[in-house]
Amino acid sequence: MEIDPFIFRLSIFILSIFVGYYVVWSVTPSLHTPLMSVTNAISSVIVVGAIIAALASSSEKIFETANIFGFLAILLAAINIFGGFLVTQRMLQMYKKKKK
Amino acid sequence: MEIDPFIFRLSIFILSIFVGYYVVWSVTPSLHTPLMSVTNAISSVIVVGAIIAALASSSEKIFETANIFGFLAILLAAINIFGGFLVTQRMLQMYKKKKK
Amino acid sequence: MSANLSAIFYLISGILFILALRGLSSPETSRRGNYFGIAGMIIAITVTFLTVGNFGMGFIYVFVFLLIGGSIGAFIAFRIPMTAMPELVAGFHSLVGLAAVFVAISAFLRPEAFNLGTIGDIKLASLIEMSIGAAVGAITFSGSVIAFLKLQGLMSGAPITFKGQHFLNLSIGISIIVLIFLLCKTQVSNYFWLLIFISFIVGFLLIIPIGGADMPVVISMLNSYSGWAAAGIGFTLENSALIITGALVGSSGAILSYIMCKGMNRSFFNVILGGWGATDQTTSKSSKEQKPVKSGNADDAAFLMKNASSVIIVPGYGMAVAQAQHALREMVDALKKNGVKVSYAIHPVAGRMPGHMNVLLAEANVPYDEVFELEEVNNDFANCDVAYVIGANDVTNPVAKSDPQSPIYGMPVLDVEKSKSVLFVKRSLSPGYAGIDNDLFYRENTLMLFADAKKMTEEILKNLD
Amino acid sequence: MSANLSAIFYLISGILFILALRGLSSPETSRRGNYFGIAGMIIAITVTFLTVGNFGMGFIYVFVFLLIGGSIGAFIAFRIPMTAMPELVAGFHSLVGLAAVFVAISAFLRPEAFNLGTIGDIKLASLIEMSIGAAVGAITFSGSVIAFLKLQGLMSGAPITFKGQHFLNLSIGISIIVLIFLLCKTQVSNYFWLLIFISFIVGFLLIIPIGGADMPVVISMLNSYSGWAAAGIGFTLENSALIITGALVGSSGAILSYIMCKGMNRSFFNVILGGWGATDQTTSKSSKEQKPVKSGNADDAAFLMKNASSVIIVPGYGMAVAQAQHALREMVDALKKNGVKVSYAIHPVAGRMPGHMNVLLAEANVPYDEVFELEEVNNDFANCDVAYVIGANDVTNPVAKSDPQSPIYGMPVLDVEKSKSVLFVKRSLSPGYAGIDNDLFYRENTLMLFADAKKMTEEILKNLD
Ligand SMILES: NC(=O)c1ccc[n+]([C@@H]2O[C@H](COP(=O)([O-])OP(=O)(O)OC[C@H]3O[C@@H](n4cnc5c(N)ncnc54)[C@H](OP(=O)(O)O)[C@@H]3O)[C@@H](O)[C@H]2O)c1
Ligand SMILES: NC(=O)c1ccc[n+]([C@@H]2O[C@H](COP(=O)([O-])OP(=O)(O)OC[C@H]3O[C@@H](n4cnc5c(N)ncnc54)[C@H](OP(=O)(O)O)[C@@H]3O)[C@@H](O)[C@H]2O)c1
Repeated sequence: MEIDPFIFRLSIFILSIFVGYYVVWSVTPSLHTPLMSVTNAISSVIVVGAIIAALASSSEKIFETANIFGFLAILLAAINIFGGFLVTQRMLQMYKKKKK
Repeated sequence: MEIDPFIFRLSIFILSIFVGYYVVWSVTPSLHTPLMSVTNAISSVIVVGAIIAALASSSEKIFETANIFGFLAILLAAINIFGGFLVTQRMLQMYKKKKK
Repeated sequence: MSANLSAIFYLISGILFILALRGLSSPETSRRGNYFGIAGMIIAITVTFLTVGNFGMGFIYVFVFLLIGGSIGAFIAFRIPMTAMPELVAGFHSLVGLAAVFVAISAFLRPEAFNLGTIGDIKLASLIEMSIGAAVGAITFSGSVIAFLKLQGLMSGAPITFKGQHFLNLSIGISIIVLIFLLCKTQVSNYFWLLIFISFIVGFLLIIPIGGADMPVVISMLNSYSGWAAAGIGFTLENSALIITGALVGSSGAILSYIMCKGMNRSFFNVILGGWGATDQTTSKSSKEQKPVKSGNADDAAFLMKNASSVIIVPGYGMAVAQAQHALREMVDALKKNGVKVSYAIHPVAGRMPGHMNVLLAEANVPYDEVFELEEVNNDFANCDVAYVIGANDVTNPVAKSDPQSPIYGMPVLDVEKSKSVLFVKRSLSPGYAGIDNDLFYRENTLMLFADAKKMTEEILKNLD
Repeated sequence: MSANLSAIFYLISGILFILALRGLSSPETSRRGNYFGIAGMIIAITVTFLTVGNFGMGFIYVFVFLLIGGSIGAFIAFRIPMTAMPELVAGFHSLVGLAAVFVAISAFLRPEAFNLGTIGDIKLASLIEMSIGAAVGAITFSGSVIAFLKLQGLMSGAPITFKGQHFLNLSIGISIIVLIFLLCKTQVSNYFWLLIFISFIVGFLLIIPIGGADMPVVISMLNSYSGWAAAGIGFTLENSALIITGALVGSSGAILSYIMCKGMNRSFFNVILGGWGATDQTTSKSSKEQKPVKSGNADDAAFLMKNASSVIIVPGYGMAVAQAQHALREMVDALKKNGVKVSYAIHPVAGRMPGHMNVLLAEANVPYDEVFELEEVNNDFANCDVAYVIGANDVTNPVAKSDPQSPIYGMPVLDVEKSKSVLFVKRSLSPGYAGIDNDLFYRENTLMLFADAKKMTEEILKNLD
């Protein structure tokens, strides 16, 4: 009677699409540019895979081909993570209310 | 490295709360009464548990105590399911646009 | 049916339930939404049959019970008058609650059938989920029964309070937790029965101190509870359809309670701790009656409205009580034939339940695009000749805008006083739900029409021809 | 770290990402939202370290690479001018795409590390997910690079079309599917490399026929793709943070593309199949120039606005090109000191990217509660003395309301012509993005101010003192 974890992941995926749909539609239009940059940043959680790839060692050598691709992916993802969050922060910092 | 299915169910539960939050806020106020009756109807999916309870037979006898509770639960849930969906339908049928 | 396949179908059924609620975002899509809900339910039931796979006598009995219950439900659904929706919802809730209790009991008595272990050796997590499900279900049941009785008038709507109430509730609450703990430790079934029994009493005690008019908030709250109970049992049964639905229903009830409290300008705890509404209704009557009031009859009203170029109708709880919606529609039709522009203005908490007025107007065949919400219509009163306020009171009370001391201060209200003249149809000068006098009754441009809402509207109609 | 614990943390990190996007529903909550996002990322990375549990040399290298990448990212983030946001987003997308490809390659080369089987015997499902992730990632990469080059002006913005283009794309599409099929059947690695190579080419071929001005739609679309690629890899890695994020990003990109197409009144396919925009910009110029046009100078404009009681500013793409936002804010400050009521009106697709104008105005310290969206402000033009249209064109074009033949017919526009006088700051009579002549230039109540937006605004400012 065990259920395949894939089905659970599918459920999570589908429910997340619903959440994404609603969450994005509720973003105010004046923040659509920060939305683009922050989705950019969060989609770089792919760094998780990159770290696994970089640290996977079947042998003693650290820099096998698979690892090198992992390290390169870490580099790219890191640019995105830092760049994405920081540029978003910079933009959001600029949105100010009228001083009264 | 197997993940406990409970964690997946927890994920499903939490994501569903997000979905519920957004979906309910997007219901138009003029349909709040049908919303109450339809949530009534769908919360009767608990009938699923009632059916399992009713049909569970460790022995030959159909009507053991556990089964009886199952059958009673089926009865109650069925009132709710039919009653809830039909009264919702009846209400929704009444919402009409201006004839032009 | 394999566990994987049925899991997929339960997921589909959960998604169909989401789509059912999503449909309610507009009247056009709402009917399709309801069909999604029905489809989801059919899938869930069918899959359960196929998974259990026991097609003997028991199967036939299940069908019989489904049919009996279904017939009762269908009968109720077709016979219930639209004005009785709050009672109906309360009644149905009590059934869901009881069903949850019964399922929990079966699972406790026959854990093997649910894969939860064996009697006396039920998995800890399952036992906790099961007890919570049973307790919340029992509270939902007895609470809803009291709500139902209060709404039906079978029990006094007055809040029943006594000394030490909060202390009693607190100690019972603690005893429930202790019982669950003992049950998990010893697996002795008597603790389980005691738990259910005490939970029934809690539901009872929680609701009796709350005034009859506050019942809608209570019902939504119970709705929310029943959702969380269903989710709890969903974890026990490892069923995603139940988990998803539980979360949906739980959120829905919570949000509706929030909307109501917000619309009434009261905090949730103020409602739940009880004693408002019904008591005050009698207190504030005495001192005011001396102020001069202009009162008129159906003839005056008909004259005013016939010669108006635009009229806004403001229905309230009194319209529901008098069942005046059909008469009202006919009156509006007659006015329109006379070339008068008519629209309806609905306050978010007009009536006694969210969307109450909308359902009644829809029942009387009022097209929903003539019915406007507060924000859409509130600026139009300034350009309108007559506001016809039928059985509404609190939702027009300008004290909410002017007097910071008033209990409804800050609640949004309909600016009927801005229209050239205001007609108030009600039976007396007595206040509404909030128990506060309405200054508008004594204004220059107000004409009171003291009568039952339905009778008065019918008479006006006669005078219009 | 146990698999269960890390699964819970990945879930938390996914939820934090949801809250990050949720924060963007208002400027007040948006900064907190961004912190949620950062927290989610920190959790995901930390958990991954603890799960892998390899704290040797490799760990230090990982840190070094993270730091190098982070420094580059931070440097870019601080140096980039706000007007270059579209390019920046395109550039960052290309990196996500490439990272996805690299991860897929590693997983293919060392499947054991990811629990996917062994080389030459990778689980079928994983192989499919991996190939899809790699292919979509590669398309995202090369597509974003082209988009970046077109936006930067390093490559001609003109759509590059040739015969048989659609046929070529179709056959490549089919060959990708065939390759994935062969790969799954034989597990021969050359198919995998070929797949990635061809996908790079597809991204290239898909984007070159699209005009430079259509790039924002393309970027959003690629954003959506990169989300689905991330989700695909999330399935491979059995990681819920990635699955949740992928779904969020996928929806976000799709919705933004939809909003843009809707705002431009074009279908998504019309954009993707290419060749609009950039070409037409030159065609429709010729015949019109003979009509009489009233043109003025900074002095006239200053006089008009100083004596107005209310002014609405309508910024457009030209403001971004001229970087006129700071000058504009100063001009508005001067007007306010003169007692003029000023507000900003933003069309949903003003500029070249959703929210483009809002970011620029925010950069110039314009408070966001002085900035209004189309629906909020459109009725105010009728009561306004001067509409100051700075570098905007299409978003004011009344042909969208009057001429069913026009390509922008039906697109909502700002009713600037209803104000007493309209000032148009632009360098010539040439049309905007949509390539359609704007009738407003020739109207009685329009004054054209032919100049660069920034220079003109600065001159007006001088004349105001
Ligand atoms: N909608 C919700 O969800 C909800 C939930 C809970 C509480 N509430 C509360 O309910 C109130 C609703 O406001 P409301 O303006 O609709 O109602 P209201 O303020 O309660 O006033 C109803 C009025 O109708 C009159 N009435 C009763 N029966 C009548 C009949 N047969 N014919 C003519 N008039 C009749 C009553 O005056 P007479 O006795 O003089 O006739 C009463 O003043 C608000 O205070 C709101 O906070 C609403
Ligand atoms: N926002 C989005 O998401 C998005 C995405 C894709 C496409 N679009 C499209 O972009 C258009 C946006 O409308 P819009 O009104 O903002 O822009 P527009 O219609 O493209 O017009 C911009 C105007 O600015 C003028 N301009 C350019 N540089 C200037 C400078 N340095 N100083 C002064 N004026 C200058 C140009 O006229 P001169 O050459 O005569 O100076 C041009 O007519 C819409 O058609 C929309 O559909 C928007």
